[in-house]
Amino acid sequence: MGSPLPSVRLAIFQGPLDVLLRLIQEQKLDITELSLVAVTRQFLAHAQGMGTDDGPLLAAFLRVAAQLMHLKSRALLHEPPEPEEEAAGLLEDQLRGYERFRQLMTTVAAWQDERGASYQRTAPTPLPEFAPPALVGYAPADLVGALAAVLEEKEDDLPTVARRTVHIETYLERIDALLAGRGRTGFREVIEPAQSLEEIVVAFLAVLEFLRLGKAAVRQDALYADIRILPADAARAANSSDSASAAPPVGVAPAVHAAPATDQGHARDAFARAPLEGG
Amino acid sequence: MPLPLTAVLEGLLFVAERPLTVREMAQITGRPARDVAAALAELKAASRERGILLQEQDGAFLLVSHPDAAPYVRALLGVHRREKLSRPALETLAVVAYYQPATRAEIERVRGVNSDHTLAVLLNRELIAAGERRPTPGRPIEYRTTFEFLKHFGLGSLEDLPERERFLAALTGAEAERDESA
Amino acid sequence: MPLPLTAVLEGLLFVAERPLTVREMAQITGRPARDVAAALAELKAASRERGILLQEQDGAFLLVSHPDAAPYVRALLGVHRREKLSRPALETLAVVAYYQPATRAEIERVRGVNSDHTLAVLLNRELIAAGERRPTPGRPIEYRTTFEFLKHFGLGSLEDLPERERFLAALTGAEAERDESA
Repeated sequence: MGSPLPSVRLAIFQGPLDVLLRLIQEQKLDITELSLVAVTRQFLAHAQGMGTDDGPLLAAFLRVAAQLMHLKSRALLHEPPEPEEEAAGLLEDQLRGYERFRQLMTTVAAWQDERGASYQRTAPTPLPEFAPPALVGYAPADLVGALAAVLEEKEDDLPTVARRTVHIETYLERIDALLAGRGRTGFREVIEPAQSLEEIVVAFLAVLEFLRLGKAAVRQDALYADIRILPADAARAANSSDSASAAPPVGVAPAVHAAPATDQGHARDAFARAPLEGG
Repeated sequence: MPLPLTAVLEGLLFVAERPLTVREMAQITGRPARDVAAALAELKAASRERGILLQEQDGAFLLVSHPDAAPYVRALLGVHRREKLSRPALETLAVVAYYQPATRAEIERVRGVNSDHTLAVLLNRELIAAGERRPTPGRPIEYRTTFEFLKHFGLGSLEDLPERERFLAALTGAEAERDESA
Repeated sequence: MPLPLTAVLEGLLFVAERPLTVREMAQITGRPARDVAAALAELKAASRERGILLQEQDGAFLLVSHPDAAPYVRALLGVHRREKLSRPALETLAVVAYYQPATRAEIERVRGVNSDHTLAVLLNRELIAAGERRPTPGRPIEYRTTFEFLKHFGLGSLEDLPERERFLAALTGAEAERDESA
């Protein structure tokens, strides 16, 4: 899945980035001790050393970085441990299994459209000479129960009752639709329907997935500016015809270069507060 | 490979709730009446050795279980009658009981699912009966509960149905909502 | 000449209100279960070119109309095109169908999202049913597809699920990967 991630040298760990993520997920390392700024700096140094237009490498890094950020923000916020603990791993699974599962689901969906249903008989079977034996134990309460069930089910059908689940597929499809519609979009537009921080993280991972698959390119012109998303082919065309312009190379987020040089402590505070403000 | 006409007709007659005329079947299948009649003759000949016979009554056709299987069929229906009603059947019965007279479309609108088969089950058990046709488009059949129904549920009359007013209000409300969302 | 067993069984299945087990049919006909099973296999093979379909799941059998006759049947009954399942519901249903018996945790592991709501929708429509509790920690409920599911898709049995092998490989693959990374 893309280029191998570089190694980092940190106070608490030395080695490849994906190993770092795994150790933290397995709670063998304390995420609160980890400096995300240091990780980012070392990665950028590595990336600049080998040329900055390696899109898949950047996407792979962003994916790991986003998960580290997510884990760290949760650690700092002292969220109660939930089954959601595995969220990062599940998202990863989703991304990996998604293409395969999607193909198969297309088969099933088409199959619902094409195949006919079977029907049972609707005619009663009269046997006049038949003496009906008694039914067993019914009470009027049975009718009340059955009717209450019918009326309750209706309420279950109401969308307001549905718990909102965040599905990465939703955002993959949304980005696809937005790109197909106007040929471009931005991260702010993508997250318009988002209702929680988790949903924004999922949307971000969806953007990364597009990047990883080489189906889109992203640009961010300034710190905190909207992340523009373009289809990969359009971005390539724009780049070759527009090479004289000062636009940064596709796939690089200059916001990272422009990040203020803070020490670890400040960075930690920033991470702790940001989710509260955003959520 | 499309289904042969004999098979299509067999499928139609299998689910039909009443005998079908050649004309009706020609209309539904979009085939000439002559072809339909020929296919029915073929089906009739083939069904002689099967458990399902094709019968002709006053120019209409219906499938029935073979008369030689009648003792077994009777035994099975006896088994069925001693069984508890399935959840869908009980639901359907409750809707008919509180709403009556109720048409199939009304029942399905409240339940939100196809109820053809469960209506047949309730008719089989004589818990409901088909009544008049309603003088509205399509002239749908109206269903009512029977005396058997009152007996089995230990009710003196329909007025003894518990919480009648409340459920009637809820049912008509449910129907209105379904109409809106449809 | 007495009616052959296949014909008797066909007659029984024709009038049955619900799926019949081999045991029930053996009891009613007074024939050994082995003979009944053999006759049913014969009936199944013979029904391939007919307008009816013999469905089977877990040793129970149900006679329904052939799926290819569905457009005509719908025209006859005046039923609308069956209500389509939403994408998430279809996804959950597919996981249960190919994986069964499946627990909620297993379904969510494959789908990667909370599936409470879609499970409730599928249970309401009786496309799946809650079965036994699995004797593992937490004693989770196992879900299986129903005859309603076979009818919805016009399938003879779960073995007729399309691309079964490929799906199963994909599903267990997803789980294996998950276990490794856990």
